Amino acid sequence: MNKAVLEFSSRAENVAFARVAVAAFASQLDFTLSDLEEIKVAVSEAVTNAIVHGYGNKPENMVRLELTIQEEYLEIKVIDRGKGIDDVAKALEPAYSTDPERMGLGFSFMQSFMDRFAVDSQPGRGTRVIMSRKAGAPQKAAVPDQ
Amino acid sequence: MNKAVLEFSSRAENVAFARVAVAAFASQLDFTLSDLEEIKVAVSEAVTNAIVHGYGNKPENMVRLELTIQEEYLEIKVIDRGKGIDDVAKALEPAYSTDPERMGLGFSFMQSFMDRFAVDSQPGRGTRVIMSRKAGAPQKAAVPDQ
Amino acid sequence: MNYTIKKQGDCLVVALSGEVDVSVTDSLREDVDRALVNFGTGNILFDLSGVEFMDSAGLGVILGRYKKLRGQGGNVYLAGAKPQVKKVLELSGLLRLMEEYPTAGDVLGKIG
Amino acid sequence: MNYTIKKQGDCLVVALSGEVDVSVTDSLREDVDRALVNFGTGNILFDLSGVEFMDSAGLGVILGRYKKLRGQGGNVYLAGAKPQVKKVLELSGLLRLMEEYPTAGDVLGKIG
Ligand SMILES: Nc1ncnc2c1ncn2[C@@H]1O[C@H](COP(=O)(O)OP(=O)(O)O)[C@@H](O)[C@H]1O
Ligand SMILES: Nc1ncnc2c1ncn2[C@@H]1O[C@H](COP(=O)(O)OP(=O)(O)O)[C@@H](O)[C@H]1O
Repeated sequence: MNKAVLEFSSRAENVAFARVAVAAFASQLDFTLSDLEEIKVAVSEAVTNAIVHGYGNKPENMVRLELTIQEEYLEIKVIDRGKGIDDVAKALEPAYSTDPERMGLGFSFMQSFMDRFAVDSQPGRGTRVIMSRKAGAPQKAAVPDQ
Repeated sequence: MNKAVLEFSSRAENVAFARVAVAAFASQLDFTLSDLEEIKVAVSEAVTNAIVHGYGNKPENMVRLELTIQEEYLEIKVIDRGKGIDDVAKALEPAYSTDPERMGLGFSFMQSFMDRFAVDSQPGRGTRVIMSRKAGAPQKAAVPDQ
Repeated sequence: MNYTIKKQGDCLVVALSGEVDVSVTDSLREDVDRALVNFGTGNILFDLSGVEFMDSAGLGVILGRYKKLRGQGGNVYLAGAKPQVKKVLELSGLLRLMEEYPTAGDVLGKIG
Repeated sequence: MNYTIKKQGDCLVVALSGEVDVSVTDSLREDVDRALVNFGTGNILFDLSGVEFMDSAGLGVILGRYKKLRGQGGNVYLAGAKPQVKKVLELSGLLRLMEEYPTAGDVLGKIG
């Protein structure tokens, strides 16, 4: 088993840092370049949500990523201690967003690009997204079934 | 100010992960590609030391990196809770190594490639290497003066 | 991430390159909207040939401009997306709203 | 990181590529030492043209082979180092011990 934890300021410029770091860690498994691109999108969405929604773009908070490689599986947890989600089922609906300039597709992309996906959120306490992907596994259907 | 913390298992395959992650974080400053290559060498040496010397290659321990960007400075702390260094002055001598297959140049490279460098170690408790580099600063002399 | 915005015919050509994520979308959105006003054009062509990464924040800028221009009778075209970018364009449904071409030249040839 | 080891004339050609750090040096050292015995050669040429990164762990493998072969009257040659690799070779002092050439062909032409 191989573990890594990343914690970083909730600044938009760290979204790219998180993507690159996760891809570098993930590349210890037998992922294709196309797999790594998909994992980067999922990470980008989850980390952006923590910064934008969880912390309302305030830069002095910390976003935490916990990465685990076990056998052929990469597990990624994205954790914030921000405002949390009142209605998780509603938040998971494709095209639902509380921000008019956003697509409401972040959670859909995470579900499309990862094999397993779960959200655990408590209003006022924060949000934890847990996703995992098997190296070499076929991509799931393009339309998320949540 | 921008902060990031990385913690990962003391496994040799994570040295590359640490290099890539630090370079991705550092690239927010105005470093040249050649600067980033030098920073990667310094990180590689410090993290390798933590794994090889600090933890005696046992994979179940954690290496910690603390990264800070403040104005034009990148600061990197590499921390292990391993066996520590009995005689730091001796360890810093170029070509001194306690391992016959190694060069004894790790600390020299860190000093050559970074602007500031310090080691803080307690036998039995661990080692902390603190180094920083200014973006755009000229490289120091090739021969370390420690 | 870099971008250039220029006018060709009645089209604003927005050429993006690098990684399009939340760190650039605010300034991109503002600059495109300001250029639409300044140049008084009715269409936008997003040239994506230099884009290495795009997530839903980038798609949001494109969709936002599309909604705005359609309300005024204009249109948004996409060109040059690499496979990884095409994947998120498809998955998002944007390709059901907008036409996507292999190169920016194809679009300008068609609407020019 | 990948490497290939083959014999050309009285020289073991070790072609390295990618990133040479502590994650590969143990197996590299063992494979080179085994090949020295199996092929019965007296010299090594490290072809570094494919190396993108090398730290002191990689340099240690080169220096270790140099010490071993010099004791037996053999030699170690280096070829094709990129600027970032050349920098650590220089700084380490290895270039004061060993000859470095632009390409592997230059070395084989000279000693072959
Ligand atoms: N980490 C989070 N903290 C608080 N709210 C969140 C978080 N992540 C998602 N949400 C809520 O869930 C909604 C849907 O998220 P998502 O599908 O990623 O779409 P988008 O980010 O485009 O709005 C968001 O609009 C937001 O209200
Ligand atoms: N993190 C550490 N924990 C314990 N000992 C260390 C650590 N880092 C360095 N040392 C000691 O200092 C010596 C010199 O280190 P260095 O200059 O990096 O050379 P090398 O790693 O090639 O031996 C090492 O051989 C080791 O004895």
